[in-house]
Amino acid sequence: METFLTILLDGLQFSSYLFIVSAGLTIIFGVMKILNVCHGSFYAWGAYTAAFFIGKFSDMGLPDALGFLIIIAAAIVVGVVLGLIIEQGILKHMYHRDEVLIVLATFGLFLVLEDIILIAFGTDPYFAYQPMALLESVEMGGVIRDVYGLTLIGVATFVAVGCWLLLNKTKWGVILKAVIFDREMGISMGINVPFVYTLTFIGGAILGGLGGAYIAPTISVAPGLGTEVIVLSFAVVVVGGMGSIAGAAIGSLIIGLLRALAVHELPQVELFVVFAVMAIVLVFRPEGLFAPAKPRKI
Amino acid sequence: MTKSIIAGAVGLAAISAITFGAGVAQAKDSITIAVPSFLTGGAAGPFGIPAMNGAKMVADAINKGALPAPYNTKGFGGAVASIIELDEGGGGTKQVAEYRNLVEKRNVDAVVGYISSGNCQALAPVVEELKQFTIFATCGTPRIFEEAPRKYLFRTMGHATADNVAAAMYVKEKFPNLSSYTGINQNYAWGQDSWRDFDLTMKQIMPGATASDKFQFPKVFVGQYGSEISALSLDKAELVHSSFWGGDLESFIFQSSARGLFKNKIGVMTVGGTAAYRLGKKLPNGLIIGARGPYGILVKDRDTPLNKWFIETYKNIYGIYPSGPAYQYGQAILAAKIAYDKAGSDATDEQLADALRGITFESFSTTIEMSLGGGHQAVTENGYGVTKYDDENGENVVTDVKFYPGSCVMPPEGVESVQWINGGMKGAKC
Amino acid sequence: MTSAAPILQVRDLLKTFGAVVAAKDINIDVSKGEIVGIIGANGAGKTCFVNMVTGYLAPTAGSIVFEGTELVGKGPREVTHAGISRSFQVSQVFHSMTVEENLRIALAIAENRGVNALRLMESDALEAKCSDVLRRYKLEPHKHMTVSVLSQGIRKLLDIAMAVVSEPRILLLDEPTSGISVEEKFDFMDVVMGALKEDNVTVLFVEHDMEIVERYVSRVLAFYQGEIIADMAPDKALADNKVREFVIGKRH
Amino acid sequence: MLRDTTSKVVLFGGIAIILLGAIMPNWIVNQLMFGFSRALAILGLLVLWRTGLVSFGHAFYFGLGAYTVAIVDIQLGVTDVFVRLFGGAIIAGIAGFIIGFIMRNYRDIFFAMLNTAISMVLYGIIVKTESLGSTDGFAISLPTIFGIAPETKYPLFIIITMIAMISALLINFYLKTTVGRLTTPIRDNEIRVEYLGFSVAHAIHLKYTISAVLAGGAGALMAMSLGQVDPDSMINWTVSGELVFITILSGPGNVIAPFIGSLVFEVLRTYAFELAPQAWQLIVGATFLTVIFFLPGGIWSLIAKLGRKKS
Repeated sequence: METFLTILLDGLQFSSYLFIVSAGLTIIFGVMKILNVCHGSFYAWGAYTAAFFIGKFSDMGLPDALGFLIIIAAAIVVGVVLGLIIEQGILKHMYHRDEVLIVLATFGLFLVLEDIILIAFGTDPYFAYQPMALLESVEMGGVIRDVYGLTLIGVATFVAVGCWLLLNKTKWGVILKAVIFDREMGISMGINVPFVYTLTFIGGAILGGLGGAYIAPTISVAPGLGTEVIVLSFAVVVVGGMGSIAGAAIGSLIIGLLRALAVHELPQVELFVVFAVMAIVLVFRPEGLFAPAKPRKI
Repeated sequence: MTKSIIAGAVGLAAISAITFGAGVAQAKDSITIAVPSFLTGGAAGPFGIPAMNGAKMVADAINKGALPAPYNTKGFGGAVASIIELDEGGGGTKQVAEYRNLVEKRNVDAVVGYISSGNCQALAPVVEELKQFTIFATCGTPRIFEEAPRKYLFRTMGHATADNVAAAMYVKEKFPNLSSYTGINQNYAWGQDSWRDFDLTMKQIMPGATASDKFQFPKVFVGQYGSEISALSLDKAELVHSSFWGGDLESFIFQSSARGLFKNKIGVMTVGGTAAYRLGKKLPNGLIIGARGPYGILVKDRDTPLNKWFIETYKNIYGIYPSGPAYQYGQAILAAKIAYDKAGSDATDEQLADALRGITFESFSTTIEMSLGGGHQAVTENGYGVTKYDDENGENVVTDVKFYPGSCVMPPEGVESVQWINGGMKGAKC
Repeated sequence: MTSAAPILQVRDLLKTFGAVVAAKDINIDVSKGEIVGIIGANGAGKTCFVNMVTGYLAPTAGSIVFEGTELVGKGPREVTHAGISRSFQVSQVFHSMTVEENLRIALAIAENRGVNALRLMESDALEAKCSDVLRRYKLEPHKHMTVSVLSQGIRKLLDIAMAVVSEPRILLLDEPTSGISVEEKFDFMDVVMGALKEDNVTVLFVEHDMEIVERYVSRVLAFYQGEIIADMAPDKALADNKVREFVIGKRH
Repeated sequence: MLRDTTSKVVLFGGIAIILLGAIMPNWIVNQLMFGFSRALAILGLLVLWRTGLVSFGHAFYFGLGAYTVAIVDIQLGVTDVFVRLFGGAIIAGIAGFIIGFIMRNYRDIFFAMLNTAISMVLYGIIVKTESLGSTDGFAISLPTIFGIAPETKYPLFIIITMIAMISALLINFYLKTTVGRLTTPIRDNEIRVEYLGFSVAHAIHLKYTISAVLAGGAGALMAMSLGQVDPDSMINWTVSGELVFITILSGPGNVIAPFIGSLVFEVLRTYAFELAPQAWQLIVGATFLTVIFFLPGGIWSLIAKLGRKKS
């Protein structure tokens, strides 16, 4: 029972992490049909910005609780600034080009942004442990857990519910769904598609930044942390179905829970879980578990 | 930030100057030494940069003749060395390609460096193929000199077997009644070799302690260990062994100390030394840490003139105490000087190799005997200590430091590490 | 005319999309050499019928036998191989290539089936055939122009020319004159029908324009709500009450 | 088959390079070997790209070829350069043929991403399996040629250049066959192609398999000229990205383009790394963006422009 609870919590915690980092990727893909490789850069920039200011504020003697504000602010600032620069400065001029070229452009941007991090923040890792230390830890199921890690589950739920409400209960959701289903139809309905694109990209970027900013207090924020995230979030999106939020949620849960189970019961296979799930889905349902509907084009 | 841009620009200019100058310098009043280290990626901050700093500091002092005796002669066999900084990131294959460029295009005189065991493993045959005098500074896999005899390749520090045999011995001394142990190591050669050597040694010297069957092998550079820490917490084992290093090590220490893992369990971190200066109060007390030999925090109080010079100069330039990698790169550069001094600045690669083969020399913190692998692999002492936060000075110290002589923790010439441990470590002189 | 053995036999064809019945009880025999006009209001099931015969849509039930071979279950490519070609209401051509390149690739595919597709495409024989088709369909003046800059009429000509290079025995034309101006339509149809007569192809074409139907077809099939309500000679059909009410109705 | 200008340039250019190789410094010979090896994979991607398909996962086949060489070397002790090369190409070809059944149903971004996904599965398996070398990979012994172990790299260089020449000539021929010409037509209008009587799925399957064989051969040659394989340099998604980048850099205009593009990339990376060891990714990334924006036809479009001016 103890083990079961621990596996469940570990799994949910890891799933939450996966969901937060992959939600932005799948939203951008769903609406804009762009596989945004520099999503990893949003994550890294979010983590660096948060860690940098949490450290600075702490040095200045300000209360550690401000850390949570910084995390949110870092995600928004990174998302808006980077998202706006990249979408308006680069991607906007490419929408008439091949989608794959856009992927390549985001890959180029990823490389550039990686090195700009090095130049801006240096190679020394940053530590922003204050928010995690503030929330201390509790014992659950015979295991001490940091409360901060558990709040991740809350953040993920918040993001998931927020996305659902946005898509299903607002006028914006109707517009988004129209554009997701068929861009041309959206244009013919009089939707300002370029504007929708800009907002979507910023929204996705904020989620990417949030992933990094929220994780920052638990890790050593060091160069290169964006590369790993792309692989993981991509795996989630492929399993769930590219462009589907529900898919990303289910994909995260499957991978997260299975991985936790493996770590506890059979650590030797832990490493294969993500890729085994991915391989099985690719063989039986190459479009993913929740592939969004596509319009007929003839 | 402006500073780093300026520094970058100056570095760029310097490197281009070196590059264009390299071809012309035939008279051998100057030599070029390529120093590869992690300049990008997660390993740069805790490992790559201190390593590079150590190398540059020592090379600079040698050029000026500023090292303490007996190394106070100017230059490398009289020649001034310029350092080419190289990034070690990108994987073994990329490093092989870069190494070929270094030797065949940029015509460097010596290559001194490398941190990753994977890179060293990939480069060893290429070093021999290109017949280039090369010193590996930090990488740990014992296989390099056990697989094949090397002629141009040297390593001036002990290998992973020493780290883990010494760790097991230290554990036996401190916790003779230990009943069980487990581990968390990265899933590649370094982590696998480390765990294997520790596990096998424990079976030999502490047969009463059993290994858990749920030891963890997460992927390198993942940085998230939530589930693993839970699993380790639930594991009944009393001790956790880890060879984590760099960013992974620091992330793991954060996450595990927030969850009180080391309140109930003994932690053994074979590369923990690099974190001691950097993490300050965030490092839990009572961790058993090593520094892959007598380096960094373990030798902070060694009072030899060479060690005092090293610590003081490093602290003056970089503002912090030198950690293990700084020592390891520094002593590898020192070894190059010794070889050049002996063979002359215009020596061939062969002559340089002859000069270094099998010698014994005093490095900054310890005595290095090039006595394994046909005189190419160093044997040094290896030690461990227990962390303690010193509130008075606001820094971490280690207590109960104990060193084991090299002949005690490394196999004798001609015996492979695993066989040696499994055979009951015959010939160990402790 | 109907005395010869039918080349195409359609029996009890049914197509439903959920609750919607797009085609029902369709029974037709077409003989070699016939020119059949298919008429009907929008949504009467004409294009659906063409799509089923050419393998683009699978019928829900029924059979389509062409020269003794069952076509149901075959895709567009197999139907083409069997000897049935089609043109499209909106011309389906390679818009970023020139007229000549379009024809060349169409000819090459028709000539080089299977492993032969790995032979060099260009040959003197291919060039000769290509200029012959260009001449017969009066496409010569446009041969070096990229399709996307050409008028709808030229594109339709090209569309039809590409459909016949595989030398089909039956050709289905889906609204050949749609998008073509009233002044040009007879010239256009004269070119097409003249060229097709040379090839001795059986033609079925969907048409809205009764003038065209009257002038070119030998037999009319009138569709209404997925069913055939009339199958007769054109003069009779155009006089038929049901046809006048449901097909031509308010148009005229 | 050898009558057109491209074939003649390939033939005489190749022979000239082989002869020059005898007197060129080693590092240039090395760069040519790396460049030509990689160019084979680019040649395959060019075949796909002309049809409007871009694979963001061809490091899968590249890595498969490279690891085949490593495994036959370590497990079976095979050193012969041709056995290794064809082994790598055939294994990759078989994998490409099987995976082609899935891939031929997808286009555009889905095609690109499914390939990435499949390459990541292989990457994940290799990284996590100790017996497959994990993240460290394997060192590969020097290849032999008909049982003779060459003293220098020159014989291997000759073989690589000749394989490159033969592949370029074969692909040049293929591009002029009927199925080889089904590039723009498939991009423009698949329905029409089907109604002309050609299976788009079969055409794409063939192209995909050709690209897999070439990428596998490229990986095998790369592994032999480097003497080392590891997953991060051979199979990771960044490698796939690099391959696509070189394809775009080269331009689809001609079978010679991939060879020029690969060499330019090799030189670019070498000098970026030399000049800015801490910011070489920035240089490469910025070049990516510049090419995408200002040179959409790749380097070949520049060459073609020069050619037009002269004539």
